[in-house]
Amino acid sequence: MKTNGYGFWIGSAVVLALACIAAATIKNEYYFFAAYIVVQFVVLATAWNILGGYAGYVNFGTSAFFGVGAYIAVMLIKWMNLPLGLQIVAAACVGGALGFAVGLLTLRLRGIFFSIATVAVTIILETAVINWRFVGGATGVQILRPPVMEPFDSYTKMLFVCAVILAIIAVAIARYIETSWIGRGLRAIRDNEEAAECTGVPTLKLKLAACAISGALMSAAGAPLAMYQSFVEPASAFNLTYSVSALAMPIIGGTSHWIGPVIGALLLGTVQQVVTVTISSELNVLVVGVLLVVFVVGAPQGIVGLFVKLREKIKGKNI
Amino acid sequence: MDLLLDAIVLGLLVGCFYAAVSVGLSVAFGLLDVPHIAHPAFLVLGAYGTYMLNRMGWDPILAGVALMPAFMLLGIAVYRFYYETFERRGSDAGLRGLAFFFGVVFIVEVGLVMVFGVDQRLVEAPYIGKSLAVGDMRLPLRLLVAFAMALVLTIGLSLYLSKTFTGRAIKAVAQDETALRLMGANPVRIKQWAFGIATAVTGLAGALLIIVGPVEPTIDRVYIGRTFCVVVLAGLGSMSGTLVAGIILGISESIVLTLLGASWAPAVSFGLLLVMLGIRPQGLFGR
Amino acid sequence: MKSIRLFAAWLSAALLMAAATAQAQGTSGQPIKIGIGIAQTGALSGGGKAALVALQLWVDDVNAKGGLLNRKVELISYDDQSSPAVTPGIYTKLLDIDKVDLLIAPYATVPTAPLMPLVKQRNLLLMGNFSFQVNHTVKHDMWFNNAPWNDASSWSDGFFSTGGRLGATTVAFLAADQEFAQNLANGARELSKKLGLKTVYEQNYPPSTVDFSAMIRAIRAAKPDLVFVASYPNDSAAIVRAVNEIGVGPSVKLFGGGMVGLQFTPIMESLGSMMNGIVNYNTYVPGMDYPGIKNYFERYSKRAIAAKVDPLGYYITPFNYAIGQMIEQAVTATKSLDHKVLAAYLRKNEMKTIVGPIRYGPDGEWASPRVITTQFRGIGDKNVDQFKLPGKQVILSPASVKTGEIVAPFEKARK
Amino acid sequence: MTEWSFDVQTMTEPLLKITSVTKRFGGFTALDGVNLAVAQGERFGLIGPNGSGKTTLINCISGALRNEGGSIQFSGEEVSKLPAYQRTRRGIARSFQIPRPFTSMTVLENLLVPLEFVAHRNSLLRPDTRAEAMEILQSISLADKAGTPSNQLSQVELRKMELARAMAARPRLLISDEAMAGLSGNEIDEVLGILFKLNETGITIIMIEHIMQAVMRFSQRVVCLDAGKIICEGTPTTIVANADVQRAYLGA
Repeated sequence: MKTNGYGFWIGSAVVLALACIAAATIKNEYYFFAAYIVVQFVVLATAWNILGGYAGYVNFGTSAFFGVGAYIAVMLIKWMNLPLGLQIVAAACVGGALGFAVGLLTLRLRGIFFSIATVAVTIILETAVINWRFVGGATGVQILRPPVMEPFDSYTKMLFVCAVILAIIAVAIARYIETSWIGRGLRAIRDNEEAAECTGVPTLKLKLAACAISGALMSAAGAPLAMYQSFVEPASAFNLTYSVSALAMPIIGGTSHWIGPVIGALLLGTVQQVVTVTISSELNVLVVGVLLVVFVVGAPQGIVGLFVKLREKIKGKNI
Repeated sequence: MDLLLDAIVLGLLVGCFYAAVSVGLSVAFGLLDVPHIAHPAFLVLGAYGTYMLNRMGWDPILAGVALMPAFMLLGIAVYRFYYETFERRGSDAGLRGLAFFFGVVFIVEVGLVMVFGVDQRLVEAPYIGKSLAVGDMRLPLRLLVAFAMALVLTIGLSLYLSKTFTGRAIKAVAQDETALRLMGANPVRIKQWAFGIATAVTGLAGALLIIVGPVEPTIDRVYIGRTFCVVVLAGLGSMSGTLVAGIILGISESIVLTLLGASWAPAVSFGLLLVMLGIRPQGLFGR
Repeated sequence: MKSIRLFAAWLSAALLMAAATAQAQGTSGQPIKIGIGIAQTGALSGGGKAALVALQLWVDDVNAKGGLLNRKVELISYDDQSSPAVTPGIYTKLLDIDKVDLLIAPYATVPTAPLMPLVKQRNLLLMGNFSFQVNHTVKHDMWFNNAPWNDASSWSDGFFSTGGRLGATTVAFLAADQEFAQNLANGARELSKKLGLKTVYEQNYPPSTVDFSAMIRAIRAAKPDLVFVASYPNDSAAIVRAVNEIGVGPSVKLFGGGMVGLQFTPIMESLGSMMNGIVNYNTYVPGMDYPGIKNYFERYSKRAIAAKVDPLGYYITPFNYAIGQMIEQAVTATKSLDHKVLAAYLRKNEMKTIVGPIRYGPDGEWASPRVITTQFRGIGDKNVDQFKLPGKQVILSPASVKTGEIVAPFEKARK
Repeated sequence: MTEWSFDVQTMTEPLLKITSVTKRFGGFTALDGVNLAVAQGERFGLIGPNGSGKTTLINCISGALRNEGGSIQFSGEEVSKLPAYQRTRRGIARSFQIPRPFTSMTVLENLLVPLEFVAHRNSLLRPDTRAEAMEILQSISLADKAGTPSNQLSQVELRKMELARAMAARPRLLISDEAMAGLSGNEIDEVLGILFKLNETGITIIMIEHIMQAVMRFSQRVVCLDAGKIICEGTPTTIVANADVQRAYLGA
């Protein structure tokens, strides 16, 4: 049953191995640049879903956490040139603390207030970074990449493998939460918070934990941006696009199962990458909007829900 | 001291403008509980409608008023659709409703870019570009017009909600839907009407948006935070609260700008919102 | 069963990433491909769209003449969405999949910056496109930026030298808290320090500012001689209006400097007479005569109107066309597509373009900057065609293209 | 199993002791100095007209609302400052007037929530909570619906599931908030039967009910609340005869 995790871990190991093999054999860097973005969205969508999908608290501030991650990395590079791994860990810690703090302030309230509060946090943090000259302020900051570490032959490939590892960690965490008592508690909160509390679920604690974990993963996903772009600037690091995508991907994929955000991110992320190099017009902004509306209206359980329905249909015919 | 007084007066004017662009949301979100994140996009839609009529020689305010019936219909259609697809199905209306309206935001933005291009648009009117001299102070006429319209809108809406039968029904539907149903009224129809009114008001507020400053298709994003800030600060669904909250936001931005520096203004006003959520989540005038 | 399904899910995920590697493409005998990622959506799309029209115009011109090295020229462009996160992917696609022969950088600084490590690492020639000091940290020797400025002060030099001649002693700064405006303002602050001006007012305002009345009022109260404004298009229009309503007071000799947007036709048209007297930076205004430029604008206008972009396009588009011309000149002269050879040629020779002759300095920026400082004069309302006339924007500096003298103070110039 | 075995000491004193509890909403006083004691193992009825404060009172007991004045002691411990989930863990369970199922879950999963968060929250080894949930469902003959999504249940099934969910939290005090509203005669009997059975296992039950017959049949002792105050207390027969109660129910 659900507790059987072998398939998942074998799958994860295979994905990681494939990523490494790809990095070793494929010369063409484009695929890594493009795939990095897609995998980064897997992390963001999975992180968003922990609070948004399981507990039903909509975070509009993915970009705040993401941007904080990127700027923590910038700070550490400028300050003492810490390596990428430590940047990610530090970003995760700060993101987690931020999630905890925002949660503490607003998670006691109805869900929509939390959403509005995350919008406010995004604006406040962006303003703070704009006013912080050490990390470049409004003009942004350019970063020189350190030489690439063995055994990689290009920095992008290293970032890609790094993102894949991060994605596996994120999905593993989400999967653990989903299948354990924590996930059940979060779902109870989403379905009916008062009833959850009265059946012994420590709602505030669980929400805080989910918010902190989700924030930590989002910030971790933002940390490698500094190296990926080798240039960070507040308007793009705190861009609303990240918030919208992180929300759209799980909804399109399906919020009830951990695979939903992964499918959503791989699908929407890949579509975005493909559209970027095929249709060069407003239409690529429209893709997200239209897909969002179509799925929300036509397939509320996302792609995962469609699959489940399909399976039930087939089963029904067999009987 | 002069500058401070000036800051307060201008903050008051801009604050009323903030209230005017938020009243529609105050009805849609505050009273009807619809997570109408596309409200600012509708605002921009109104601004572009005004721009079009203005090019044909219409006065922007008149154009805004002329847009109201069309926006009313748009609002009714949007609410009907929202109700059929989300509210009626029950669970998770919040999350999916939000996602839906987010989709609408993108569709409106892209639609505007395709029709009007990405450039900024302005309108022309006798009261734009002139100012009223009061002592040493000069008050831009366009802000005074916006100020007056904001008062008319909020007070009108507030009177409508408290004095007319339908208005009271709208307020009742916000408080106790089942009770209203028992009384023989159809809450869906009332909500639909209310959302229509909210959208019509938003259309007119869109005219104010383009009177006060230039508009481009994605300017709605700036107003997502601001309008929700005003509505929450006010206390959901309170019209007079919306006016006061708008003024508080306007004046605090203006004072911060004068005393601390403009670059911190957004952080201060949204910090205000966070603090408010932390200590008095029902808002200033909340139930 | 479950594990197999999970495995299958993961596998398909992995395959998606690695898919499509099999695609390969031949090159020889093909058209010369020039790749660019340029904003068609997002904040920079106004400029980006117009720039693309100009570049396409150049491609068509070249092909009408028989192409380059007897090969047709093909422009491959993608939308960078005004985002630095998108450009690295686009340019590696251009290089590794589309196998383009030459690269032109995206419009503006932000999307260009992430490309610098890439082109440096791969030793590629990159023709810059209105960016600012992106080569500052990377120091790539095959970077040639086509923008009439080099360092930060080159933008505001004309403004402050004019101010100095008018005997200014105090200055007020008003700048948007965004990338380009802050770069402009930084240069201006340096120059003002050099001139020994006293800063009496300084304000960085956030991008979402709705109304500028309070700031203009504060400036008026500070009674500066010069008011340097570094603003973005939306703000520029709002600031000009607020100035018109409130006035900046009789003390102000010069107002303007770095207002982005007062070069764009739709904004100029809608502001009309409100702009009179403002002294602002620009890149090109009618009256600057270079071989071929008149003919260029005639043809550009037709296409721009069809494409719903800036119908006059003075600010950006001739420079984009000029990028094409430089490529044309270098390729024709060296008969080569080798990036090193082309770069060497570009570094050594004077380029002849519709925006005049260009020479490059060692850092890949224009050796001698030519940002012009102009004053709006005699502008009427609701008239696009007036901006085609010389003399509506009088060039105050640099001396080589000067067309008139400053009218000061500001209030007087407005009449 | 130790958790709900009876404490000998508390047998003598009341399980729930409410002393001058007050609750205001703005200017409206919903509860005005309510005193109440419920003994261990008692079947206790709470009645009163609409808006008399019944639901407010049990919200204060279960922790959904915080009382402003007075104290609520459960099994000798002051609980009025504790969050709701802590009270549930101490043995106060409730059903809701309008059923609140966890709609995304099946009936069985609904029961797993209290089992995991209350009964086995400290177990390191995972006991078979599903088997335990099935047992509870069987005991109220809802086992055949175990796999049904809870949003597809009928009204009576929902009521029963709410009770089952409350039982899964292994309560010592079960508050049943109008669990029989909208049910038919047979269904009422069925639910009453479940409550009687529960009471026999030693669980104290507070029943809030509009259906007078049911309360009177079930309760050993009844309290009538009106306008936030207790107006009368006694056995079912004395309550029915009480003039104040009649006035509260029938009068203006």
